[in-house]
Amino acid sequence: MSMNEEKKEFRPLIVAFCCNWCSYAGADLAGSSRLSYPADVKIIRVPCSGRVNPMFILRAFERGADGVIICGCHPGDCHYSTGNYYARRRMALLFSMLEYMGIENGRTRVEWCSAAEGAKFSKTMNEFCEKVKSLGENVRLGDLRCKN
Amino acid sequence: MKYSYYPGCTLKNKAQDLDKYARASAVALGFELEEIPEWQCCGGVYPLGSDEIATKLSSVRALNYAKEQGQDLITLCSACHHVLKRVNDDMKNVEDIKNRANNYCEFDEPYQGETKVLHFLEVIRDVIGFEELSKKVVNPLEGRKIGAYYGCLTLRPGKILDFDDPENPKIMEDFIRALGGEPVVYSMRNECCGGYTALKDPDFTKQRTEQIFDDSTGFGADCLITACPLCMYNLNKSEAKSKVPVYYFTELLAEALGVMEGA
Amino acid sequence: MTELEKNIEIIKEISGSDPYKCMRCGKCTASCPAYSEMDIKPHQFASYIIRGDLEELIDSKAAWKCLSCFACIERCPRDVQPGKLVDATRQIVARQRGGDYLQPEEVPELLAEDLPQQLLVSAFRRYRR
Amino acid sequence: MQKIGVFVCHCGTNIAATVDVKKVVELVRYEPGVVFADDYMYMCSEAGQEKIIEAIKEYGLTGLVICSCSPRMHEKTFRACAEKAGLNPYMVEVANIREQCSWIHKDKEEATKKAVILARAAIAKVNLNTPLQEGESPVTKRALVIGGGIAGIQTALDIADAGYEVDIVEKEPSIGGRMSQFDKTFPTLDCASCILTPKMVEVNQHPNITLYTYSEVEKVSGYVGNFDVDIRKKARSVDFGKCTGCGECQTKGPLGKIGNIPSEFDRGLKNRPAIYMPFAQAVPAVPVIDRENCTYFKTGKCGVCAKICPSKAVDYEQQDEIVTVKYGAIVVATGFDIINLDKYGEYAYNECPDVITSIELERLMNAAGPTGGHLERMSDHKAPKEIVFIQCVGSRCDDDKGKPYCSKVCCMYTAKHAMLIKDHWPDTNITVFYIDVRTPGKNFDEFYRRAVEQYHVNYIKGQVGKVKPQPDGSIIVQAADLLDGKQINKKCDMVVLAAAIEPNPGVRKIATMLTASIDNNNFLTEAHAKLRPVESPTAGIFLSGMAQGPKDIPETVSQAGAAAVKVVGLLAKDKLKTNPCTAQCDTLLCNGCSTCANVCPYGAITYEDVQVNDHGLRETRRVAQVNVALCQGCGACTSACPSGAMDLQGFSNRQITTEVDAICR
Repeated sequence: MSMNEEKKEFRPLIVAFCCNWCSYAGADLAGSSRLSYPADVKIIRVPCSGRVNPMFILRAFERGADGVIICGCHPGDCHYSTGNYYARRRMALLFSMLEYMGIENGRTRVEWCSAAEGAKFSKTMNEFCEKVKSLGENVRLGDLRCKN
Repeated sequence: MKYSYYPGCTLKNKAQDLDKYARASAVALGFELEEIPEWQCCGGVYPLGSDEIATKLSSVRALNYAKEQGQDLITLCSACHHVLKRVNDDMKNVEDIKNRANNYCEFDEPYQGETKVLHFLEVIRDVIGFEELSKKVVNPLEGRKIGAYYGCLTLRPGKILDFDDPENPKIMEDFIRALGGEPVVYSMRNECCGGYTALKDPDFTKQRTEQIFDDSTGFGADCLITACPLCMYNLNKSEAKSKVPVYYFTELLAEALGVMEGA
Repeated sequence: MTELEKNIEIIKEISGSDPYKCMRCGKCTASCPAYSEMDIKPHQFASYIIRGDLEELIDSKAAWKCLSCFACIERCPRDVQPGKLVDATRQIVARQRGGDYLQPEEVPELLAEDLPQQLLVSAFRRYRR
Repeated sequence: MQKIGVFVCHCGTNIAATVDVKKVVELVRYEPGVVFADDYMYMCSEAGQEKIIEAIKEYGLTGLVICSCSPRMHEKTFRACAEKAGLNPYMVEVANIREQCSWIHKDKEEATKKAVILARAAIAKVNLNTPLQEGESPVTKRALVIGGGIAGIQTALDIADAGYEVDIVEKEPSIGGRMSQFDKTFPTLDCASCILTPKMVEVNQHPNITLYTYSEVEKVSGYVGNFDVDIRKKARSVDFGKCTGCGECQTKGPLGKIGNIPSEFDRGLKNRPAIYMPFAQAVPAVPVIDRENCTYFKTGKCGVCAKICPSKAVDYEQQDEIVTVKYGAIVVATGFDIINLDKYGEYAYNECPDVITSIELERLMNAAGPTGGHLERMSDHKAPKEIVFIQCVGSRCDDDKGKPYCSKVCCMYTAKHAMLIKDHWPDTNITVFYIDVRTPGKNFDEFYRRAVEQYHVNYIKGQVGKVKPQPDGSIIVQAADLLDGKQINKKCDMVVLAAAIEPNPGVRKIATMLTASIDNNNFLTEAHAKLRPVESPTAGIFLSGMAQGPKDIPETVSQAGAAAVKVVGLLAKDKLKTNPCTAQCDTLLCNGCSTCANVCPYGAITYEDVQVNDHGLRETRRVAQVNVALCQGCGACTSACPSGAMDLQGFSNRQITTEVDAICR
């Protein structure tokens, strides 16, 4: 692919936080079932969706991420009983603040995905990539010093 | 309670009985049917092709009209009921059809399946209630063993029409019971009568209707009721030995409510 | 994607139904009230399409004998909804070939006195473009 | 600065076919901290591990990054390998370039690029890793088995025989489960109760087994080796110590033997009184009063059973009792039921009494069943002469009515039923409508062929469209013979439906209590589909029987044994190593606000007054303390902490932030 062509298509940078017990396992299942999703998604393993500190998400946007998705166990199925509930509430607040700051709601998402839902994981990632792609490059919270 | 009313082509012609007894009964039951002005024919069958738009527009216009009146939309004919409910479902849930139909129709605001489509029987079951209906019966149909003939269009596909359990319905049986009659349950009640093939394969529809009569009378039915003018036609044309009279459900309703004369 | 798969995509689009989901259980064919009239049975529609024998399907009379009673659609355990495949075949014939099954000229002699309008409208919808 | 070695695995062609491993090695070599990078065909193999150990020694590596399959697969392997070479096992990070890269991407350039980024993130993290020490926790040497069917019974017996104490909690009044309802078992036609009853008795008499019947698990807390479980013992209204199991109360009550409540055990084909034992061989042989249906409990009048009881065992005043017991391991053996057939009106199950399910047929053919083993129609008590079996009712469905999976046992039990009927009543005709006949298993296909060849059972390929009860009491089954191209209207006098199997509906609640994962069909998920099939991903929870997936009795028994071995393996240890990735409080930052303690699901956080030296300022402060024995490392406290004092070892704020940075670079 030449440089020119590369510029034509916008490829978003997406950070996915996946809990170790459900969604990371779901991602593994998507992999072993060969259910593809764009390479734009990069997964960070955390023990629980409740471990995802809002700081991490702000940091990702600051460093140029175009979308951030947090995946956890289904409500009621959290390996640690309640972590996903905290994540859900925390993220609802954070996302509305981010929207206020100009980061569209489409760039952030919380999704539940069990260890058995490889297909759902792949589908979610495909949809989320499409969405973020349609919103274009995220420029609103970029730290200008970190960009060329 | 006022409802928008979509009679459909057949009720204006060959199935006037279905229509007139419904209107008289509605008055007796305390609700009003306001016929939609300048309604257009629904087309009789729902176009299954997912890229069919034009053929769905007449239904969309009727649905939108009811929305503008802020009324639920009532139909009687099972074909209209089928088509209107399915087009309404498309307008609610199928993005492509919704967009294209709205682009074409240019309503003041886009129609998105807001109207609730009800079969006359659903109004009786869900709004009035069978218990209430039975209280209003003046000539109970005592001693009558009545088989409900559902046909296909009122019930299927069950997920979208949401009329009753498509394989084991009971709305018409409950209706018969409320009128004082005895419902006869038989397995052919939700099997097809042959439908429009009566035009080119009349022999085939005769086979079908014979099976329907054999089965229903075998269980003791002395008459059948239907909500469909086409079923009515095919059943009436039958040469079955077991043939019994067939009525529109509204006719028995008017009879039981004692409003036959005024209709 | 092969040429055949492309054609199948078109049918999938018209019908909104996926023939690959069929497991050949035959519940549609068991349910079909027009069984005796159909030269290609409902459950075979999926396999004809997958094999690419579209010509045979289009030339069959089965598509015109389907009653659109939706029994197969209601009962299909795989959500293939064979009735939709049958209708898609009918659409292809009506659209591409103009092979209408009913000509207006035929109508007067088929008319019966008490024939309901619903019948004529339905027949025109089903039999023609 | 760390000295990091990066090892990129080919995984045969699994990774190497889509990721240019050599390029990955080349590109990560100059990442900060990396002093060595190499690739190898199979990193997890002995030779691969040897390579790692050599490199650790030769280059004095202090951290490792393995670019390979999912850490859920081989993190343990590589940590052990590091330990062998004297490196702290928690100095290892795995970059998942197989499941999350090579297997899902097709474009080699793109996949290679992503693999490099994932490797960089792992390298950045390892730079901040610190050696962690595993702690120890004691093991309670007692196991809990939830469910007293054949799966639970076998698991409990195997654990008990190994010398450990085990409790069974069963929600019904008796153990025995589904198998106790069966007549015979395939493919050898053994009588089910003849092989099950002795096991039930053994359970009852085993010194190491305690039975909690008519009981339910109410609450579970704790973790592997140290679970605390609340068990609700529902009021039986019959005193265990006094009851002799004579059965007088059931037979001489107000309704005599008949009763007026549909018997659950006989699937509603027979009634039972409100005081009842589900079946004659019930264990324990102590009846219960079904309070919802008991006249005394409904109206305050009656009391006949109390008067009849010769040993004065009936006790209307009994209350539910909750006991709390400590366990080291828990086995879920909650079994199955068949699906509700309300959505399958076309088979006329609700309308016609002569359309029955296979479990009902089991009862009808059982000598102890409602008809004393005489096969008869429920409508007119005549013997059926023409019987139709319908397979896959609700199995293999992709609609919203049924289940997407094959229920696995129906093909075989239908062949069994057909043969048993032909054995007893040779003048019966039997037709089976099937979609596929699936008989993988030892002597299984032979068994099915015997039904066809010796017993002349008529197998027809084609799912039934509709079951039509007829005016004359017969039934017409409308189907198609797909192989012969014929529509068939088969007249018969009984229809048997092979209804799909589903996990016991109560299992979801139990899984939630245990935080054990469960799939879309409510089957419990295994820790690994192939290599850890009897373990839940949640440590200390094990799976046995149908709760994990459809299976027949021999498979259930083998799985029960396997689960028992895993439990025994756990209970045999005196101490368990605990996860060192626990929370830690920075006392200088903590302001003692209690937010963390409120979100901690394990009660692992307490507050203490400690002396701190904050840049020369000496004072006493109330700060959080983490009990590492209780902390499970979820990190809820870290995100809740308003002052940033809480951090999680192994997944620290800095580590995750640096991963974010590496990915976004």
